[in-house]
Amino acid sequence: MRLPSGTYAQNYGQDIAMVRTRSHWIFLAVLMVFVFTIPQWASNATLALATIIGITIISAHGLNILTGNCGMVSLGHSGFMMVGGYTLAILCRSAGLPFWVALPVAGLVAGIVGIIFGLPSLRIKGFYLIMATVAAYFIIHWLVLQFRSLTGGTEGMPVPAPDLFGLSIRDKTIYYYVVMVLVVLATVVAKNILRTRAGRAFVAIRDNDLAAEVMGVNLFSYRLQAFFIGCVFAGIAGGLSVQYYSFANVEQFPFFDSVWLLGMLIIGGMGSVSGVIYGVVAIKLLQQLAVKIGPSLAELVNPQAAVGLSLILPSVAIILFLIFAPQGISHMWERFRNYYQAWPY
Amino acid sequence: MTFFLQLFITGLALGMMYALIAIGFVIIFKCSQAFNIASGQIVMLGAYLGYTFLMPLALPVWAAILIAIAVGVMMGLVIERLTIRPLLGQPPLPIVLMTIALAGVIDGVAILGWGGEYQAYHDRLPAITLHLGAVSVPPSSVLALIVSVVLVAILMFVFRFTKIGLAMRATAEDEQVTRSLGIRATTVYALVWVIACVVGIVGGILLGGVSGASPPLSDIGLKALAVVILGGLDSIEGAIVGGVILGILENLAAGYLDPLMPSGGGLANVFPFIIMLIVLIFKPHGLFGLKRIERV
Amino acid sequence: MKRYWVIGLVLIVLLALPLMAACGEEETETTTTAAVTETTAGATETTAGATETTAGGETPTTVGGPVTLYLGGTFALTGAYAEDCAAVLAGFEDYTKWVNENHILAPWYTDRTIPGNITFELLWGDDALAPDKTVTIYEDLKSKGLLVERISGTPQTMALKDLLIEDQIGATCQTAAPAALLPPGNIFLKNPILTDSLAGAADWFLESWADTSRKPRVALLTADSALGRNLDIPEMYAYLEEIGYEYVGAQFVPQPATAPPTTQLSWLKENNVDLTLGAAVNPTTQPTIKEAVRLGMGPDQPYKITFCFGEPGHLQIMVPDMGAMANGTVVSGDMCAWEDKVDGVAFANMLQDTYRPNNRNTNIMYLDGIVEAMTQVEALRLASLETNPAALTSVDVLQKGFWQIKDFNTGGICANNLTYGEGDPQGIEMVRIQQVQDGKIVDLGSRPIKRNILPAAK
Amino acid sequence: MLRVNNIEVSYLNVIRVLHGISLEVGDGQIVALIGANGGGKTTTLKSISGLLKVEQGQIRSGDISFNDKRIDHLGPEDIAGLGISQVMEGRRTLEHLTVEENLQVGAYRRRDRAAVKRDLEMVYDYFPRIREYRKRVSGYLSGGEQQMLVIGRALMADPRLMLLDEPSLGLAPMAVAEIYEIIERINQERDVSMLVVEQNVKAALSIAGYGYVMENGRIVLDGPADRLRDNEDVKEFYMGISSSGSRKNYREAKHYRRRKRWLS
Amino acid sequence: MTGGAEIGQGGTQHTTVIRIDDISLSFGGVNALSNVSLDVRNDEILAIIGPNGAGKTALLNCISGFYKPQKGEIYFEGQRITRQRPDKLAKMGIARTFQNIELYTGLSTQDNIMAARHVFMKQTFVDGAIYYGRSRREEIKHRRVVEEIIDFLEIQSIRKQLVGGLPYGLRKRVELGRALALEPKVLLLDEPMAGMNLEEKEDIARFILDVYEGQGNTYPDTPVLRDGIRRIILVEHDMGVVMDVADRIAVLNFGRKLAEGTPVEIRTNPEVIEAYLGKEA
Repeated sequence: MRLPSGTYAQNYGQDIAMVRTRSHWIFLAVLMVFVFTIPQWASNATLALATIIGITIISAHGLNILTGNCGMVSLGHSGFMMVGGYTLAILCRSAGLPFWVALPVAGLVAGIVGIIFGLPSLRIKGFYLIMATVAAYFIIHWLVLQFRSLTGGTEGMPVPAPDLFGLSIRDKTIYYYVVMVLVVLATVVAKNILRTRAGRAFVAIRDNDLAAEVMGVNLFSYRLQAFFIGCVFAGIAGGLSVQYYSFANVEQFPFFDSVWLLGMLIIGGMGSVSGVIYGVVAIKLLQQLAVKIGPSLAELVNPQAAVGLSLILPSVAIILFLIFAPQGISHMWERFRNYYQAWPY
Repeated sequence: MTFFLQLFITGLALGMMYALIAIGFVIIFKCSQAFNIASGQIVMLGAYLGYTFLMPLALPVWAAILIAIAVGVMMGLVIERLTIRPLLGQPPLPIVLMTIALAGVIDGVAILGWGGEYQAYHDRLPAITLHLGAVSVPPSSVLALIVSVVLVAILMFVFRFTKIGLAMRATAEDEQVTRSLGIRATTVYALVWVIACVVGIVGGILLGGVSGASPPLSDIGLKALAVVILGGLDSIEGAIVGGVILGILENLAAGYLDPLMPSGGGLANVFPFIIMLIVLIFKPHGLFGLKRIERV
Repeated sequence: MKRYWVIGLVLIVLLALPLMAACGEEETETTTTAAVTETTAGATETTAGATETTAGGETPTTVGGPVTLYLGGTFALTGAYAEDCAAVLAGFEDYTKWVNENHILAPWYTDRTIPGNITFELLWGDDALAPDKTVTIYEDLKSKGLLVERISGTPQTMALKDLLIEDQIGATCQTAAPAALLPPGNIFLKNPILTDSLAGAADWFLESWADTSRKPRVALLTADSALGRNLDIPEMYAYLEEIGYEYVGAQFVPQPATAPPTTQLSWLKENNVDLTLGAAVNPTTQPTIKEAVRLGMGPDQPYKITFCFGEPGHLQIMVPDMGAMANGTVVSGDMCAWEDKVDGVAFANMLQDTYRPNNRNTNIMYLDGIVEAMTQVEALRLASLETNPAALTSVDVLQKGFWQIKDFNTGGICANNLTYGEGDPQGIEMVRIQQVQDGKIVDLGSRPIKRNILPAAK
Repeated sequence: MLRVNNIEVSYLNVIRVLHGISLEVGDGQIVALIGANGGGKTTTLKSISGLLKVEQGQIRSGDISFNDKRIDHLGPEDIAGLGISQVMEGRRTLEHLTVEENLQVGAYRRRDRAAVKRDLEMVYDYFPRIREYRKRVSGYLSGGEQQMLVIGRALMADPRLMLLDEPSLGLAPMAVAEIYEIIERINQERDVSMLVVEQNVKAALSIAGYGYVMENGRIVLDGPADRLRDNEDVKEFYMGISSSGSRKNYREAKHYRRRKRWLS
Repeated sequence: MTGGAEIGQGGTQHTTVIRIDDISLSFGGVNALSNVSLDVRNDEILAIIGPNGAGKTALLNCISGFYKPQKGEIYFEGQRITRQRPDKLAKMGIARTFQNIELYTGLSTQDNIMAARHVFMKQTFVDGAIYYGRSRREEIKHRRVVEEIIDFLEIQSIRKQLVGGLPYGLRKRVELGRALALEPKVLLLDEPMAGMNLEEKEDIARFILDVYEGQGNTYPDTPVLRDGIRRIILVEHDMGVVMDVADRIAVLNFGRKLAEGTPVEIRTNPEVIEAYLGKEA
């Protein structure tokens, strides 16, 4: 990150602070106000979209740690979300645990499952690892259907509405706030993890696993840790999503969602925490655009135009980014800002 | 015993289908080190093309196949030019991501073009049924068998004995060297994509004759990836052997293990992935894949 | 430098697209906010204004003032049920046009008129079988003033179920999943749930079972999908055993069938199964039947076995696709056939002649669309008899509309007249059994449904 | 015949590698380009042969012409077609192909089968050792044999100019001598111009007629080979210990920066 | 087996730190190392020289744990380390650089060096995620060391730049800094001066000697800079550097140890001259 001139750090504590300049603070404050006032002025549909974007951001943070920072591309992320979702559903419904207890447990369970499927990462990487995560998704999917006494099989299972100090979280507005608080938390945690010991080890592994090993990074342990952290985020997102629909079903976590999550990272910028947010918003809005203009194309093409477009638009965006701006929006933004700060030079 | 044989033979036939799709993947990987995740989507598109040519247009089968090959050639060229060539020289990962996005585009196109509806053309392909004692082989599988044998023979011939085959093998070894010697690597890449698309589309027409055309058909591409992992990423022989092994195992599992499962099983859909995971852990380079030494 | 141009262009396009999307949304947003802020001024006539509940409640609208009521909901136009849903949508579209022109509920309901000041408009969105899209579409349509809803597949049903109860919105539904009825909510079914309809088929088969020396052996042969697996529950096995079957097991055909389901069929043969019950959609049924014929399995084949499927819609696609090859296949459900001489089919044909003479929709689910649209209109009509139509709320439509629909004649499209009520969302009483004979669909008569298979669905 | 005119090269638009390189190779001449690793010698060769574009490098300014035809915008395949053949660093044989197939790849663009056959014999005559292994997979050849094979492969394209990148790299001193002897023979008998990039300055200057010294992306010295051989700086910096005596001791290097002689 | 005291070449008492005992290594039939034995002692800079492909890097890779020799053993301070994982060895105190710079291209100079401090950090994710209290203090503590290393290597100006875009010479320095940050007991340098001009070579030589000697209280927070690393293994091509800097030289050729001894001995060894230096040398 380049800082504008006139910003000095007088001790190391200042130098490692997350927010450094006044404009940075203002920007953050405006963003927070915007995010937290959405329910006041937006329609229910916008609110629903914002909630879903929030949940996706949490999940994408996890994938970003795993893929963007540790370099292990996963196409099984929606499988791990499924684990979290079902864990929450089972805990809330069958064990009667409160939502607040079940949500972290959902994250942990997803993390542990992530570790199990991350085990092959000791021996394989790159494309082979992608394949292992594909296998993970389908195996999880199948297991969920198999243990129907626990999961309700294909029918899925309803989840009771949680109470928060007497307020029903089923209320979409309150739930939106819950999700957004978690999004902010997840963003801070993701950012912090990346600038400390574990995060540096992850990037070291991504950039140069041989050197990392020689420098004392335990590859095996850190790869599994990356899987664990990434999947904890996925599990929490899965739990939130299940709670949002008050229902758990395997079809809420389709395989292609993992692809979109990856696409969000590409568009936002692999490895960048703020990029995650840009990417998620961009793809979700593109999909929303497809749903919007789809019906008007229905007459011209066919009634399914919306679905076709909601596949084509984000995919084409991903392709264009891969070709023309492989470092994503966050990098473009950075360059624009550098240019702007250096203006008129 | 008949039951077992039936499962075995059907598995063999299914495996040939897998092998056909896997070959397309292997050719691309071998020559350009690119992983084509969209191979299933190409197959799915092939099935829809088969439907269009055979049902609404009611073309004879040979004409349909010929036009489909022409479409495959076009498609290969377009895909290579628009999506793969801009990434030339980059590490393999962006290309994987590119083909994933490509999968999304092809899925979308199929939905825009055919409405994502189920379309069948069961009775248009020739029905050759083989009877081996009490066991009968499904006609589509016999066709797949014939097509893949012919294809492999052609490919082997091209690879071994023609000039372009030499160029392909050379490019597979070292792109820079071959380019510096005046061989157009881009031509070779375009060619491998053309081959892969043609194989995929022809495979799709055959497959569509069995299952009909519908967007979820592209899932078979993921199963073919399991085949490729089992056989070894860069081995055509591996693709065939892996396909057959996986087809048989999948079928045996569905026949013998499914009834033992608490809720009905449905192992057929997940078995290739279980095998893939096992292979990845214990023998990541597959049965026939080359193992490359990593040097510091 | 060229590179930057391209990057810039991509950026502009990418920014522009979401902005366009946001603008599209903006319109409705501004209207809602406008309506809320200007309540005192008396909610000016925006397109949605009249139906906006908060605004409408305080607006003194004259009885004769023009009112727009909405119908529709979410449709899954992709995936396994794509064709079915597209046909349902066509039915909705045509019926809406017709009702606006004729102001009566149906040709056979000339007494049920719709006031001239009410116009109906169809609102819909394509959820692509994705529950998250279902929810956003639902919220979107609700904010536009939709007081009723319709749902396509099982996961979508489940995603909306609680919302519907909370918002007190009644919904019609094409699903046949048992889960829709557990516990009874606001989702109104007009066809029997899957277990019920296949139980009807099991009854039918048992009646014709002549061999007294042994019990008939039954197995589930079904699609490996949410719909198919809905059937595979212990209550179903128990019921089959109870009425005199020997239950053998279940086999799943991968969906889509990337290879003929030879394995599954061989397993049936190996276990001497006489009857299979299952839900299947076209991508799995057609290869299954075709392969069964090739293996010599079927009622008229060397190996005697009857295949029975519980999804009413797809027989109408299967028969044109397969012709006599599908002979002997039994489908239990409640939809009549295009060939049936009933008022409903005549009405449907008339609609198609009028609105789509050149591209007739031959899918049987077109009839379903008419029935669902009619049910929604009837609920709105009943409710507006009690309340000022401009001030209708979804609660009114649910309580004064849906719950009051009794003995509702669908023109013979459904097996019997539909009756709904509070806690009784399943309107159907009969299962219709149909069989393919000589490439034609033949009605084998109806049987009462068994509401006692699923404990909570009574 | 080859004229490189003030080229600047950068990778990925940011990393500048060459800062204005000019050099010339005359007809039938052997020119040596010497200098330390990472100095930009290989990049210079790749800019000439067009391989730079394959590696996301770019010529930012300046031009390259071959027989008075500009070639800096051409792709590597077209440049090869004009008769420029590059022997890349590190003996890059096509390992799974046989020796003869390797040589045939070299002649891929040529249509005249008879001439190709003749040249094949010619290559085997230059390198009798690889004739024995013609049906063997080239990955099993020894280092020296592989170097011969890649030179032979480049020769199969019937080039007018050969670009040799570190032909001595990693070879035993004996093998180096042999390779250089053959390079010189090829130059004389086939009238092929050569541009040799070398770290082994002694070997390179022994056959070259003219030499350029490169450092940090710049040409810092050039002249006829015999004059370079006698140059103090070249002796000191590139011929290693051979000119010991007046050499500085690294142990005595000071903490402050030392100014380089030839830039002053 | 323990590293016992031995009499060194110069007659002074040296302790063996690393003992390489008769190791052999081959890849697919090609012998990279055959029966190499070598001792690394206290208070010396040991240089390993030899032509390309002689097995110098392979030997280094064996010591740092990348390659597992098929035969023979390696001992570090008396402990057998032949089959240890590289990261364990790093924690035991063996740090190295690479021939072709292997930096973390996506991190800044400062973070590259900080990443090596990793082994000394005690924070867990939870600490890291909160970034307050313990983990913040720890970050700052290690940051001090990193800054001293940056200062020592004179790379202050590129502290926050991504290393991917740095010039070659600076990247080499960052890599050296990263190895130093591990506070190793033994430093392995694989061709630290490859591809450098004289000036840069002198700089690096100076840095190596400074590290060896220690800088005392100029760098109070970094023990390695304060006290020096008294065992350095240097794999190098440039004879001039090697002759000047090293205390002892081992010559490898075709995977075998050709000779071992002081620079003077090596320079006059006829075998070495024959195989490597060339006759005129």
